[in-house]
Parts: sequence; C-alpha cells; structure tokens
Amino acid sequence: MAVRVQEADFDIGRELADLTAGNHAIGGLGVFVGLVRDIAGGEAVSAMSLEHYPSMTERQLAEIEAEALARWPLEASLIIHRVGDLMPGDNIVLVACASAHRQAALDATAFLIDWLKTKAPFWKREETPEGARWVDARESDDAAAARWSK
Amino acid sequence: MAVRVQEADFDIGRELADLTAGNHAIGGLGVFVGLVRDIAGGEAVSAMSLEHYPSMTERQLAEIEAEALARWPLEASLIIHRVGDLMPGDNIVLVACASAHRQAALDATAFLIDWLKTKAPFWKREETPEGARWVDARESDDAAAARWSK
Amino acid sequence: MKLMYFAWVRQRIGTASETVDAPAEAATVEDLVAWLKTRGPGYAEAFRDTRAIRFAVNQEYVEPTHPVAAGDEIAFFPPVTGG
Amino acid sequence: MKLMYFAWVRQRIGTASETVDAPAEAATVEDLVAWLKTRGPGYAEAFRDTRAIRFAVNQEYVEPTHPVAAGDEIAFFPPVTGG
Repeated sequence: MAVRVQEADFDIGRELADLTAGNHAIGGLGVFVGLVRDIAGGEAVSAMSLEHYPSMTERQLAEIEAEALARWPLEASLIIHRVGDLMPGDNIVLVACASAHRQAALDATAFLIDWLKTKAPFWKREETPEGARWVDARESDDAAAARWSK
Repeated sequence: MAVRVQEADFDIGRELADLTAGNHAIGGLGVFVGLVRDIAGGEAVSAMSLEHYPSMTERQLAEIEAEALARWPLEASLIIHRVGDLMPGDNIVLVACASAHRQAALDATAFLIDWLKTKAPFWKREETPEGARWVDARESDDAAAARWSK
Repeated sequence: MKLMYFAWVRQRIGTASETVDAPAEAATVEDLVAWLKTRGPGYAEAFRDTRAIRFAVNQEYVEPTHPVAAGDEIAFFPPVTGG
Repeated sequence: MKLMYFAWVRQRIGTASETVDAPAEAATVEDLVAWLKTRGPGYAEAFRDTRAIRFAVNQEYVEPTHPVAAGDEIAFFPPVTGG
C-alpha cells in the first residue's frame, strides 16, 4: 500500500510489476491512468501545472487508501500523483488496486480516483491561447464520488 | 482498436504506451489485468492451461469490442488474451480503454472484461494436488455481465 | 458438417474435431446431439447433461433448436471460463 | 496561527503562507475570514465569495463554523481539481 506525490514521470509497467511481484493471491489488477489532454472546455491547452498542499495531500490520500482497504479485500494498492509542469500527453496520476477478484480490483480503483478527484488537495492550471486559467471543479466529479457514500 | 490472442506474455507498460502514444485527446486510461492465482476454490493451483476456439474467439472479441465502441466514446482500446500453459503469477488477459473522460474509460474496461468472461470461448484447466480439473463457470460472472444488458 | 469439441466435451469424446455426414433427421442442434449420443460411450457421456453445454453454429452462440445444415461448423463446449 | 493559501486564493492574496496573530474575536474559520478581508484589497478579492472556497484546519476539511486556535495550520483554497 503506497501513496507518492512526485514531479518525475512514472513508469507504468515497472510500477505495476512491482505492485504484483511475488503475490500469487492476486487474480485481478485494476488500473487508472490520468493524462494531460490538449483540449479542455473547447480550448487548446499547451501546458498544465499542478500545485498541491503537501502535508494535507499525504494525509488525505492515506485516508482514502485506508477507506478502500476497509471496503474491499485488496492485496495491494498504489497511488502516484504528479505535481509541477506537465505537457499534453503526460501522465498525471496512476491508481492501481490488486485483489483476488476482479470486481474488488475494479471497484476499488474507481473509488480511489473518484475520491482523489474530489478530496485530494491538488489544483490544475492550464495554459491556453486566452492565457492561463485555474481549472474549475466539475459537478460530475462530486456526483461520481457521492456514489460511494451510502 | 485491437484484439490479440497469443501464447507469449505481454509487456503491460509497452502495450499501454503504444495504445496512448501521440493521442493527446486521451484524458483517462482504464486497465484490467487478469493473473493466474495459486489458489482457487480452496485448493492449491500449481499450473493452468488455457484452451480456446480460435475462429470464434476472434469473432466474439471483435463483436464485444465493437459494442464497447458503440456505447462509449473511446479513443483507443486493446484486448490481449493468452492461451497455452501458464504458471501462478503469470498474466492471462489485458483489457485497456482510453477516452477523453475517466468514467467512459473505466466503464468500458469493466464492460469488456465482464463480457469476455461470459462470451469469449476460452476454457481454463487447473493443476491441483487432486489432479487436473476444468474450471467451472461462475454465476457471479453471468450476473456481472447482465448489468450491461438494458 | 464440421463438428468441434472443446474442454471436457473434447476430452470425453476423445477428439477435437471431425467431419460427419449427419442423417437427414438431424435438422437442429438438439437433433444432432441425439444422433451423436448413439455413436459411442464417449459421446453419451459428453452429452449426458446438455444443460451443461453451450452450442455455436458458424462461430455464433445458438439455442439447441437452431437448425444445422451440411457445410456448417458446429461447436460443443462447456460454459466459458476465460478472462 | 499559520495560514496557507493555494491556487487562485494564493494568487489574489499574493502570498503562499504567513504566520499571523489573529484577534481574539477570530474564534472560527468564518470569523478569521472576516478579519482577513480587512487586511487589504487582495484579501477582500480572494474572500469575496466564500462559497467558492474550501477550508482545512490542521490538514482536515472543516466547515466555516469550525473553531480555530493559536498553533493551528489553516488553509484556504478553491475546490480541488487533481486526478
């Protein structure tokens, strides 16, 4: 179980191999990778920068991961979130959950990314032809996260 | 959009990199990897072999993929399924769907693996201390696939 | 018609595929199964409980009442367990 | 107490963090905001619509009515947009 925030890119194949290595109880691995798009809200995006609140990020991500572990029988999980300057096509975030069963792996992955989108203190700023702008939070993200509250 | 059935292992990092390379409209990538467990139904599994019906596999996987493309706005998708002799910890299947939006990527990935489990003509045989046995189909897989019929 | 058998259906019958000239009465998948069961103990054992078997004609899933014809590729197998 | 500002809140105020001695009346997050708004036009602009702002005390999300005390780390930021 690990949470990392870093400026450097991550090697998806290496991270997933490390996550599952040697654990033959794993039957399914769910993964989500978020990438920088070159268009958002109808406008071209030439670059993105990601700011965060380090001490709170660590705490929130650890809480979110603990919640996932309490809900699903996970063998392993990983969250990596990048900060700093990114370009279209760059990786932003990696979420991975491994379990004996595929449904747990897939559901926990969806849960982690939904909560990360609404709770983890990261802020995106996009460079567009109109200038730089802070990305607005989306109501659809709140709705997605609310699915898991019951 | 690609479907492959092969004996050889696949390099997850390489496959995902190839899938998203150069397409900056992709904002989210959903992935599922199925692996061979060393225990099933309470019994130790020392090896697995996977048999399939090649001409029907190809047709079923292509139909399933076309259905996913009709339901979600995908930028790219990939299914790789291994056949032949496998050991615990080995990769069995890779499903990946890329979209502008994460929900489409995650839902399409779950859809593909659910349908693959119930429609694609593969059969698993496990080696256990009690001898070899064909894996029984699980009702939970039918239930999972039925979620998508509406 | 070409018949194909997979997994334990193949093992019980003892062959992976064969080309047969089925009698004219074998007009549907279930008729064909009834005829196959008369061909030997392996067939009888394989088709003992047809609820445990799935059928495909020309690579598409079909019901037992589906018609079959010369030239068809007809497959018999247990519920799939891939993924 | 230590105050931290992020994203456009930070930009409007013009600083990322500061340590302040708030008056005794600033007993809750919303009281603290009211006092901060008096400190200059950047603060007034940043806190013009507090519905657009989220609050954390000691790294946990809180409501505007949450108490604050000397020694707390209090953060002000727009709704998060990571992932």
